[in-house]
Amino acid sequence: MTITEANPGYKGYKYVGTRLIRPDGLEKVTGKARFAADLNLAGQLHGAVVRSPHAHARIVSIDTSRAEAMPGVKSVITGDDFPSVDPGHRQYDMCVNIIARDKVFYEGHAVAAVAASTLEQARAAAAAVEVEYEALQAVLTIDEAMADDAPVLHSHMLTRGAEPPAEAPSNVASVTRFSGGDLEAGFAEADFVVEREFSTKPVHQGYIEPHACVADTGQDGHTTIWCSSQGHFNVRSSTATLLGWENTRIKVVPAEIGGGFGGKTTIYLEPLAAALSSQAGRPVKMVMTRSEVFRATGPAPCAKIRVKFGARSDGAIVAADAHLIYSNGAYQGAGGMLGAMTVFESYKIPNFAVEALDVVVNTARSAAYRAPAAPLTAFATETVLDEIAEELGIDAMDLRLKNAVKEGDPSTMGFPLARVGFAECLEAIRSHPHFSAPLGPNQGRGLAAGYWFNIGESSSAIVNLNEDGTATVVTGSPDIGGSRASMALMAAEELGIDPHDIRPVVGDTEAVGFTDITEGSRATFATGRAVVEACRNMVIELRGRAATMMEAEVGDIDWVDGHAVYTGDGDSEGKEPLSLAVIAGKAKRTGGPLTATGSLEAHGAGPSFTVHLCDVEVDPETGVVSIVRYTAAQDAGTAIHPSYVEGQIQGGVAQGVGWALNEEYIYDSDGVMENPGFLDYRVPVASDLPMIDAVIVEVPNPAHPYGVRGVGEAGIVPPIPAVANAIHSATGCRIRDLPMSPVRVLEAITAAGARANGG
Amino acid sequence: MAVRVHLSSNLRGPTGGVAEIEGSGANVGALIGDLERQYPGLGDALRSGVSVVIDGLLIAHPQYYRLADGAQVFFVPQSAGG
Amino acid sequence: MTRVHVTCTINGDPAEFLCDGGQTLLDALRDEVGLTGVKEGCGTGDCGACSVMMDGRLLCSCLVLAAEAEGSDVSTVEGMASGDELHPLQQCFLEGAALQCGICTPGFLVAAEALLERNPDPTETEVRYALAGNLCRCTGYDKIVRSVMAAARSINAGAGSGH
Amino acid sequence: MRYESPTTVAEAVELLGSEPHARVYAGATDLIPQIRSGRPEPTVMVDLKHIDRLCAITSTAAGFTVGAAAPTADICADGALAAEFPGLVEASGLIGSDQIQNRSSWGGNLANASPAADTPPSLVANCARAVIAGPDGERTVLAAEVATGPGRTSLTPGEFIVEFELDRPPARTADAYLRLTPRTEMDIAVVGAAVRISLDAQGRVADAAVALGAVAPTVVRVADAEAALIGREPAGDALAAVEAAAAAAADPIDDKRGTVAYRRQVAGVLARRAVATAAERAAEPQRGDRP
Repeated sequence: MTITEANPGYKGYKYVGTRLIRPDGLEKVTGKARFAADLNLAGQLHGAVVRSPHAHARIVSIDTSRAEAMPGVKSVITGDDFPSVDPGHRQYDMCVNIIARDKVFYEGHAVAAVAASTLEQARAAAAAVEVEYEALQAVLTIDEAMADDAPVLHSHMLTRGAEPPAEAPSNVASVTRFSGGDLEAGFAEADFVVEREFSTKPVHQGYIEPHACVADTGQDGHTTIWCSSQGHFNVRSSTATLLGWENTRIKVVPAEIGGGFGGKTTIYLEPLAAALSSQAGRPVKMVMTRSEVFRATGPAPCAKIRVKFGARSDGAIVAADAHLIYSNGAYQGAGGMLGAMTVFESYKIPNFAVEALDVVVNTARSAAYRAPAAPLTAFATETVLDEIAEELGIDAMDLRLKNAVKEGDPSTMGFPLARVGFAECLEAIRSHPHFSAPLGPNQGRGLAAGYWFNIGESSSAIVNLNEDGTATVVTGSPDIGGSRASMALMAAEELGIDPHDIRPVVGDTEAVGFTDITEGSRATFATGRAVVEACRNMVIELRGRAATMMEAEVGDIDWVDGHAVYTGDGDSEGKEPLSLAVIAGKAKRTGGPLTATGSLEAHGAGPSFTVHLCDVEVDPETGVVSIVRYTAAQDAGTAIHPSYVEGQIQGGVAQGVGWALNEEYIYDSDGVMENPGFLDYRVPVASDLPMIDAVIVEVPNPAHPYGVRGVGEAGIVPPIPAVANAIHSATGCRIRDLPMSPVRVLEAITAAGARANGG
Repeated sequence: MAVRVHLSSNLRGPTGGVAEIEGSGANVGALIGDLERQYPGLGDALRSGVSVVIDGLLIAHPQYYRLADGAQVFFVPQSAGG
Repeated sequence: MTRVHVTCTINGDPAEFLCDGGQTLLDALRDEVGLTGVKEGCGTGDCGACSVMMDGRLLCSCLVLAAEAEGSDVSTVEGMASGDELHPLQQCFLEGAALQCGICTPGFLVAAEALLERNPDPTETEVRYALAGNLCRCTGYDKIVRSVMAAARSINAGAGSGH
Repeated sequence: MRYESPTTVAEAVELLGSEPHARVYAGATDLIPQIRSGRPEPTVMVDLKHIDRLCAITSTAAGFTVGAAAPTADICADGALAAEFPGLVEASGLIGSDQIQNRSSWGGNLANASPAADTPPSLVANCARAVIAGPDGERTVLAAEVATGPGRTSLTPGEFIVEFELDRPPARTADAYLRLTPRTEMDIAVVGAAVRISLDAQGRVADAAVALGAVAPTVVRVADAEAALIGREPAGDALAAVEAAAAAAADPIDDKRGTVAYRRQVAGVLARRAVATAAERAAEPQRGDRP
């Protein structure tokens, strides 16, 4: 189902908006696609990582002699094999996260690595590396981190943004404050004020492909790394930083990526593999086990959130105050900052204040996860809005429509919003049959909205025309959700040739210009713009070649539907339209190969709004929640490939539902993760979900030639509050702590029953 | 170029809480230099981790972005994504 | 270390490989035979990415010792298409956009094929439960389930017209 | 590590007795992950799945004999078994995914001695017997006597379960199994409840077995629930009594999968529901026709 705003250009598109079979699909359904762990090089060694059994400890000594003497072992490295890094360095956290130096900060923290002829030998040698630790008290929760007598993880950590400036180190990495209007006056104006607290647990991105790479250092020191990442240029620079190498000493070749969701925007193994390969003079392959993925790679931050809203009896939100504390794991992170930027962003609130803290604890360093921080702030805001609607007797949809931000309204950060499609998404849900469908016994319905700002950043593209009239489009964006298909469609639209005649590929760091990470829902927006620019440059070239062939002036040649068309006033004899294929076939005779580039820093990423509607059924005796119906409307700007827009929405919903109901990191009292596997870290399985009706709303982004807004992230924002509001609708219970597992839901139902009986 | 500068509320320390100020510069880098002269400390605050929004366009790395006379420049924290 | 010599049939062809006694069928298929379409997502039988058929049974190859394959008939995603012609499931996955990153796709295809052999006309619920052993983190399963049902229809229509 | 696939029980006994670190290899759905996670590797894996007796499902006049290594997928596909023991077959169908079902077995599920295993409560409720082979020959014990604690069994070194014997149930008898998991599939029971009910001609409970899983180190028979049912209609107060008795009999722990309070409360709920389902099934007309 697609709802399109009146947009004169849209209907004119020939290829944009069609459901092309993805160009990389055939390899993926036949098992031929090469993911990172699928590459094997001749003479390759296997690496294994020595990981800390302690959540917090000082490394007293590391003795690698026994490991080095073991059969098959070619290289053993520790933090001492890498250049020292200053805490003030921009990438300090990443560097010491990849291999610990003086201290370990979480169970699973890498302290050494081994390369040996076989994986079994490498693992055996890793087990033989003797590390002496002085165990320190582990700080596992936000409350523990902020206690007055809390052990300080990082002696250099002074709270950024503190007023007055912090003088003593603490576990609070930063403070962010936003405000607008007059909070006190706003609350004074309110007829109803509600204040609530929320808490969540760390969750993992849960990509099915574990991190993997192969590094091969040649005799000249030049190193090639094949790996799965969301950004191979970032892998190159990060690896170089850690090793103290020049960037250009490394080439990174992107393998197919088996899911990332933000978790593969940072790196873990590549510098270790490069260092081992450099020492051993052999290629080194490293693949994480699932347990390593859970214990040592990026969970999303967890948070404690307190929000206070004031509303007038007519439903206008007049004041809001939020206090957010995000735990980012062992190093500073941006959870709180991003939470502060999203908590009130969906609604026009004249008087507001946000204070957000980012704290560190002895758990794995958090990484980005799809709309980082926003699902948690939405959990708070959207469930409290539901309560306000209930209290004031206003329909939850009407309350949101009344307060929804629109073009020109000030963002939390002050600037006026460009054209956004929030109201359109709300209306799309209101007019959907789901909105008024009857509910069965023990069922409830929840509504929630979400917002994500999306980013632009740098992208590069190259278009090469082949002599048969087909095109190769090379970009630097790893394809994490079908972006090659959308690149082919945009290029086809620009060049006027069939998208099947376009082969989109992801180039390595030496084959295409610098391109930032595929993150922030930016690939189709920013890299798409680079492709469009490259194609437009190609069309200029094609017109010139056609002018040569027609003996005409280039200004008299237009590009129409894949053909150079003479439009001049002169004699049109011998100036019949020339197809791209004909021009490409004669390229040698008209000036040489046809190639064009597009490189840009993409400004104007447009935010994506989304509104979800969820029906649940709750077993009142066991607390088990079943998702029985789900509809999600999201503003895609323009859907270049509707199937993959729907896929992004549906995937976001599934992840959000998992986060809402059952996903959580469980630690024992020493900070050891108790559920580092897919059996007890419960991502939703097929039978846990219904069909997810994805409604694409299209309010074009003026900053993109086809109106694209990124769609990758916003979909994960509303599910948690949508589920929470649906559980309330079914049971009367408000649950404000994640996950809303059967245990927690039954506790709430039982407590409510006791209150009812007692009263 | 004389422009109107809007600071997101987390960036107003050096201005003593003032949200809207005047500045000038041919591009955003020059503007930041001018603002630093007016409000010591503000330059540092605006040089890292900060994006601007001009005419509705979010610009992540704005140093050389050219300013038109009378432009409205909003300094905001840099966003990220997953 | 003495390696075990295994003789079996893989995707219809006679095959031989050497493996260690403790090596799993997953590792042997990937590292000894070169069938890297079989993926490891967890190594504990919880994600289904390594699904293969062995003697007519759908298995997680990470939970099977390679030595056990002696004399058996193994099939993987690499054997699904016949020549140039994709299996209807593969075709429907492509047309239905049932894959995003694609790492889970081989396991889903093999498991779905096993399902349709057992139950040629499954309901949505039957598809969801039959594929519950295969994790997908990208798609929310919607398009996978639809594509499996579309493939069932396509196969049944083909069977009807052919006879 | 060596892999052996004997074809007779005697050969398997011989192989298991030949080396101290020999291990039984059946479905291996727990064994292989354990080895991968660093547990010591056995020196020899003795695959029992090539022994016909261990994989056979046989119906006799007296009842059923089910090989200890018969895949639960085969058990679920056996219509005759499902007709007589619907609950036990349901429990068998809940272990992991279809992929796991092609490997998992009653023998493995019981000998693994996980308190949360799905089939042991139903085996206990149906008074299944386990035939065990070992260096001293074969012996037969109640399935209830095999697991003695988490990961511990009464099997002595070199012994393994060959098959299970189930007596054909009397008339108007049926069983049921319910379990609670946060996910619909691919999960470990937080609580499991198996019930077998025999009704008399008047629809009152003549015999009852109520067994709980995942709420104690081993399967718990809830004698008070059984007593509360005998002689009464399986409804109303009797069901309430079952719920209370099951909750009281549960002796669970707090762990990553659930809390003590939750497991107690839900043990009662599931026991009550399982009694209702088993009784409904027992009252089905076709079950009254039996001799």
